[in-house]
Amino acid sequence: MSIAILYGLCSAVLVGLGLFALITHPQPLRKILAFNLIGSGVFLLFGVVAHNGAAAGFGGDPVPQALVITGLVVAFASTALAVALLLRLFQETGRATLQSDD
Amino acid sequence: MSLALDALTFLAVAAGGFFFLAGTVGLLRFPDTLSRLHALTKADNLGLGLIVLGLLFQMEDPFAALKLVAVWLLTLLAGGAVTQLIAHAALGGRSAGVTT
Amino acid sequence: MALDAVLAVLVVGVAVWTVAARDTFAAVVGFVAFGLLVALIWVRLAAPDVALTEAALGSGLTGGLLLGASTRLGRTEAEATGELPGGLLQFAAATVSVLVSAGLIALVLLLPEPAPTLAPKVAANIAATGLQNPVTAVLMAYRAIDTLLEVMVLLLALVGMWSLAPDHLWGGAPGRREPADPDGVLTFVAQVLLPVGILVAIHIFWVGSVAPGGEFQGATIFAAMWILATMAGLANTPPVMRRSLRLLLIAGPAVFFAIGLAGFAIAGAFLAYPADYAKLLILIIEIPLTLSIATTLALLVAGPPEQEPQR
Amino acid sequence: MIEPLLMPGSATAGGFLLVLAVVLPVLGVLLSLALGGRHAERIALILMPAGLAVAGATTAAVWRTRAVLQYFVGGWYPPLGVAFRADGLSAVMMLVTGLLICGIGLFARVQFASPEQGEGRAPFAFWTLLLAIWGGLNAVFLGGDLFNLYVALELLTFAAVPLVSLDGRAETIKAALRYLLFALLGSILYLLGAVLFYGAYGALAIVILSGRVRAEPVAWAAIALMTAGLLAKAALYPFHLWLPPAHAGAPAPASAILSGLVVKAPFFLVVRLWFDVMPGQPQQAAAQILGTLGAAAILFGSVVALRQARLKLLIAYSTVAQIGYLFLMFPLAVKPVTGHPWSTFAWTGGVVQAISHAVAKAAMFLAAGLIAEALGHDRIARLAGIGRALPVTVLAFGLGGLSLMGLPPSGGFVAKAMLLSAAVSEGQWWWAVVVLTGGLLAAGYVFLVLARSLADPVEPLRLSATISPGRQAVVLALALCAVLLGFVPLRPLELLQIGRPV
Repeated sequence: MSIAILYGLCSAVLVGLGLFALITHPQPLRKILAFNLIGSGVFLLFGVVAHNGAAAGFGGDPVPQALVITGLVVAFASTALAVALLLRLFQETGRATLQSDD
Repeated sequence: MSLALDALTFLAVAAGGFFFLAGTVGLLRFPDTLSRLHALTKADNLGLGLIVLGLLFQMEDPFAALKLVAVWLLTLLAGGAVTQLIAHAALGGRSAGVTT
Repeated sequence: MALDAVLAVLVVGVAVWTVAARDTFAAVVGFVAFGLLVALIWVRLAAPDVALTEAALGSGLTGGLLLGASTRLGRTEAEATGELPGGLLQFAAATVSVLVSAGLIALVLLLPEPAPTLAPKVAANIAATGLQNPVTAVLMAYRAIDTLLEVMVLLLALVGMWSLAPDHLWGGAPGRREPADPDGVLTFVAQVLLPVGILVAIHIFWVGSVAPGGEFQGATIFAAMWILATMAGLANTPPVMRRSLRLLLIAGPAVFFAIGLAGFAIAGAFLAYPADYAKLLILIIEIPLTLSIATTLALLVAGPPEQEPQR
Repeated sequence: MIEPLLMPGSATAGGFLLVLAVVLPVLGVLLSLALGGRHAERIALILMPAGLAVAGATTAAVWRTRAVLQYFVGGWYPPLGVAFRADGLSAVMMLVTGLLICGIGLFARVQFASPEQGEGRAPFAFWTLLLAIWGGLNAVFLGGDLFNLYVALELLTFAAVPLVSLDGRAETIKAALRYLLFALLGSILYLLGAVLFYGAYGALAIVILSGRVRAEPVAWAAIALMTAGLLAKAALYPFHLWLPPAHAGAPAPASAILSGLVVKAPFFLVVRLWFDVMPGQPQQAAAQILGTLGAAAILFGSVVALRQARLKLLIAYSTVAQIGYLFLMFPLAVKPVTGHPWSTFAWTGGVVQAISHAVAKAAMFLAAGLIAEALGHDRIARLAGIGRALPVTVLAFGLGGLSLMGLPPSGGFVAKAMLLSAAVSEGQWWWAVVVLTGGLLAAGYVFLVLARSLADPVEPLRLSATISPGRQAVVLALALCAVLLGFVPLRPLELLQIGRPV
């Protein structure tokens, strides 16, 4: 088994794990955390693809690697906005839940 | 010459590993926060210091060696500061060498 | 290979722990550890640029952000565990997740051999960019439009976050004002670490054209230093309506656009660089871009305006 | 650097228009941020006609040359670089977007008027985000690269979510958070599909992929994951949960943009994926699933809309239903009995539905906003008398309603008639039943509102605000556009087929 396949398996497990957490955790903060786990899994798959594509003297295909950097920055922005919404919701209602109260 | 250096590296890294082990045991076994912190910082500072020392013998580039020492110093700073903050929190704001 | 197996097991183990932990704060701590381990994976996958970004941004700043949020939410998080879904939903979720994982595993095994790659094309054209780091070449030349739009995404996240402020606080400074404590430990750390951190940030940014590093990684470290300074009470965040702050935020993308549009005239296409000046132009873009990204990242951690504006 | 085999023709004349379409709004965002205060509004109002002109010029160029307009950013050719491409479909969507943004912008001038001094939070955010949405939409319509499209989608999400919570009430913040979580899940699934494509075929450019994609599991999985992610963003049943509170809670101009335009972007990308990336492998079974979800959305959304007590929620649920119609296009067009998918009635019908719903729904949300402003509430049970107080607004609401019901003359009629005739000619009569039932239900909720509005009030109506005729005129103009779309000829349109192999 090559290390690319090993980490490919790892990434598949992370996506599944994050998906499970996203569905089952009731707290929004845990959902945000779960989203970050899925994100890590998906980015790792980019890494695996990049590693498979090592050529021309590069240890990995630089294109997917660069895409991951863009993706990480976007994921951070998403997390920051979600956390800000969550904290504002908590300030307004004293609770941090997505359950509808109507 | 290189054999002697390798031996030195081996000794220092092994000793560093031992301190890490001891610190971890202390962290798990000691009864209260303060003594746990004590165990932890000793392990970190001494253990990491010895490992860095061991690795220094293998360095050919002095700039890289400098980076290694910097890593150790930064860890000392971070470890020390975090320990202070945790101790402060553990004592519930009473004095732990921190004035607030 | 043995190291990789241990690393993979560790990463999955820590991930399971962050999902299973009852306490949200503990889960977030787990996530930070997870991020650092994933950064190691990136090193193993021969992607040091990504490893730096993951460690600084994915684990560091994101972790800090989530830690702050979980502290603020405090007890309500524990109370919310009472809303755990029923067994049936849990079972269904587990089934879906296992199926997705299994499917992805199959797809990973099915990936073609030899893998298609753009590495040779990147290498063949890199001379025209004047850069030596291929990842930077992709980010700043081949796919510069992605990078430009991504910086806009960051800015929009900031505008969106600011728009959450209550009306009476608009114009105030983001986040809470931390009291200065001249004798505090944090102050001491900040004073020692700031110059070191800034040096490291400049170094990482500067080597980005030839070695792993670049504007995003450098900017993240800059942002971390700024956050440290505000945490220690050494500095306050600037009020959101301050003109100099606004200019700092847009400087990077504005210069990027300016040089990109100039490309129409001097290199025949939007975001194209004439070969002789490519490296210089990219550097001219990267310096303000790093500052803008750093400012945006730091303010994204600080949150919406929470301090009364000074009138 | 150049791949002549894959890229027929380099940057076409007029290709710079595509760059302008994306760059103008985005530069506007930067300027607004830098200058702040009242300038945000001015910049938006100045850029609106300019952007509309660019969209018009693009459409004209595509029509005149009968060919795809393309631009290689940075002079780098795919697969290394990123291309912008405008075919007939992109041009039409851009044009509609430009028109709507202008209309909504004119309408919003009163609601989001900048303060004389300093900077108001809501006006600053609204005008900046409006421009950002415009840039994001254009980037989606013109994107030729799956990852570039991901960034464009994110741009759109980050501009759209804060619009929902612009009034700062707790329930709208909750709606925004729920919207964001759905959208993020959608993005990450999309990205997962994109990396599978790259891993299997070594490219992200749609043009290149369409030549390399084969019928094999990795391609199916990638398309399935991306489609699922896009459905979450498009709020197709059963992913619709986030939409009603978000679209109903946002300020009226924001609701009009979100319901009219923003949910169309993920739909547009599903069309791109199914008809451009996978041209050789239409999956009839999978298309039936999409159609079934669409049918469920039509029936569920319409029934729930009938039971709403608040006008804006009713309109929001009707969006859930109308999104359903868009997806009827897939089972009817992916594998037609004769001809190409895009020469079918269903394909044109789906696109006309997207356009006419955008215009009609924008008019209806703006009308509802005016009604709510005048009355101080939007309870349907207490609308009596508003028909006399705001006749133009209620007329606009009714004209928009024609499109939802599918009655002539309206764009909705054209769209639904084409879907009906496609259902018959493809031998899939069950979709015809759904279209007709949906039309009846829509008639139910539109007449419900109209009947209440035109009823005589028990006590004299006291308006909490006066509504300027200008704003009512804008709403009526949009509604009339929806009516005008009813004069689109009932046949596959040539413009929509430009850029596709004949």
